[in-house]
Amino acid sequence: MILATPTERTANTPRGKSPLEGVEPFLVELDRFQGPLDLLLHLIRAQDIDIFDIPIAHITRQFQTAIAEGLDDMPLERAGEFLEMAASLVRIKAQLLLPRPEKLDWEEDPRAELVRRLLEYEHFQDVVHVLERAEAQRGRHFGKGYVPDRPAPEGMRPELAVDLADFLEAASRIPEPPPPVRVRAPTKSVTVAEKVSLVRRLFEKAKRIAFERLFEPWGTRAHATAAFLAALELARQQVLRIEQSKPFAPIWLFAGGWIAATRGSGEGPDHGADGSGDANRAGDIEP
Amino acid sequence: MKPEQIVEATLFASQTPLTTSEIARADDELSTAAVSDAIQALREAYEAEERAFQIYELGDGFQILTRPEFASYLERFDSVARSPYLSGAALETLAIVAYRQPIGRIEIEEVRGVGASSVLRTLTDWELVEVVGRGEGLGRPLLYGTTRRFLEHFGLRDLDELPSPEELPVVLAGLEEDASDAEPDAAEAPTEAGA
Amino acid sequence: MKPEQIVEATLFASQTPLTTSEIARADDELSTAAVSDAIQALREAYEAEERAFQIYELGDGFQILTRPEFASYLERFDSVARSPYLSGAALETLAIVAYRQPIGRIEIEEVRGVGASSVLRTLTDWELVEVVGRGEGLGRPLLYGTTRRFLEHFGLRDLDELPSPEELPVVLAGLEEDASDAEPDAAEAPTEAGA
Repeated sequence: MILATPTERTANTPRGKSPLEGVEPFLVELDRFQGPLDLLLHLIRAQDIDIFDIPIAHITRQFQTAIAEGLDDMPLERAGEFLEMAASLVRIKAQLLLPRPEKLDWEEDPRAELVRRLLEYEHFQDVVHVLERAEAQRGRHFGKGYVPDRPAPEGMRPELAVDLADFLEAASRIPEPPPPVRVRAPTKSVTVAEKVSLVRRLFEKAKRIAFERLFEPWGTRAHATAAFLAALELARQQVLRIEQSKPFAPIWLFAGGWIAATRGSGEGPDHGADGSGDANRAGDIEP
Repeated sequence: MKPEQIVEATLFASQTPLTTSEIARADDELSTAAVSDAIQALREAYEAEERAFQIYELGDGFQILTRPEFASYLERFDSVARSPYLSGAALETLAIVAYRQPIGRIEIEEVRGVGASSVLRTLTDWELVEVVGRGEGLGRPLLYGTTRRFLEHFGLRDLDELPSPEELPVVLAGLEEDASDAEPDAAEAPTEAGA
Repeated sequence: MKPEQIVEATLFASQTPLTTSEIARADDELSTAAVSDAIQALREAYEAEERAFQIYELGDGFQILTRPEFASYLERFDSVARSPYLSGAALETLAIVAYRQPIGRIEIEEVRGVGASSVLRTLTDWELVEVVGRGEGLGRPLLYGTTRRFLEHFGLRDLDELPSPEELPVVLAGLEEDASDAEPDAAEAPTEAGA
């Protein structure tokens, strides 16, 4: 709430004596304002100040007084926003004190940028009024309150109206990954069982898995060890077979054990009896 | 069944706006043109019969809503859901996004003079704004735009219904007059279908 | 306002069935007897005008519902018409998961700069992403990956079929060309059929 006395309303009077001297300072509830621009605009409009000729020294003082009370209770970020504005007001004030030509181009006026921002902000306040009004009018209309649930017929699920082009378009908006900054928490134990279940889940989606995928995202030795033990255990159980074409080449895990593979049939997906697996890359999961 | 009846049943059973092509899927024989005709016929019938509701156009869809003059009666009921009102910060941000889209967070913050990340997150979660692309420059900032839900929330058919910056003073002057009249303007927002 | 209109608006907008005395609270001048009369009058009007809805008595309350004979249209409508679409936020999140899986919520939020929990819930509901494990660190965050259904929906055999980030622009340009090619074809189709 701003308490404006008649004296304050004459803020735009000729210089010499500050209109605020000996007068109660402005009492402003900062919570009411969206931010520093809102407050500043309020101070200017409430006193009928010509926005193209803002008495900066005067307004700066009022602004500082207005925020002084509330700063302590404000979250840090919000306080920073008000302080930043206070600082730029002081900077403008200082610039105005520098010697300058009698007739100043508007462009060169230190206040120009602030005025531009204030006018722009005020423009959007007008838009806010339009939106508020539209929202209030829309709020006077009520939709159907109750609509019975009609579960979709069994087995029929509505199709998502999204195609591959939409997806790829979205993918192209994703920024490149930042350079990896690996800050790892102190190693936390990981169990072989967790890696076993990870392998089983991945096999639901792919016929082969790049081994490093089982531990690389976590980047710790414990995960690599657990993944290795899990792979060995699952190979023993004939759930998968491990292949590496030559030393240091990527290690691949294929769904289905050797028995399934050599039989060319069985529980697991069929990869062909040749066992190379590279012939059929369908369903791979690579790093 | 007459097309009007099928369209009416479909609109009646939905709590969100439906496009003509969505409605047309209720029956194989229903074309979108037939749906449009049916909506027009229903609108005239509701008008003639003085129904308490009407078909309104929101975004690119249609929805049956009560007429605004019944709001005061309905507000007395707990069992009638009120549409939520947005905060000042949300409205300010939406105003900027609506007029400057596509726009990045930094530009929004420059206009508002305050941070916008948390309000953008809220607006995105409510599907009032969405990411529509990425800008040039450092970090390829996300660019935001308004959604279909935005139009629905404000009872708009499309963004063109918002006044242009030049029209704004005229519209605002009109709003003040309306407010002093205190007489609810029946036919304004949302747009009556076919109007 | 006529009593029938007030009763109609109230029944339409209420989320629960209302008794005559509850409806009467809408207006100080409305008696329960007047409400009963209005309900009767509305029923007859809906019958005469062949509206697709009617007022039904449920327990001791009243509610407007679509007539049962339209159930088959509505069922059909539900199964095909709700063509739900994913928001830009959801698609982006899906893309991040697809290309960087397994990935935690925090990492997704770091890439997008906005919260991802509600979007991840949507994607999980659609069975496009699922939890595939737990990461290291505080609270052992859930890690997400894409599902088999994700591959099916986008007609992919496996994740390798996704273009690499470098190939993306080329692939997208190709898709756009396809789309513009498709239009003249569609326009020609009727002529062919007539020939």
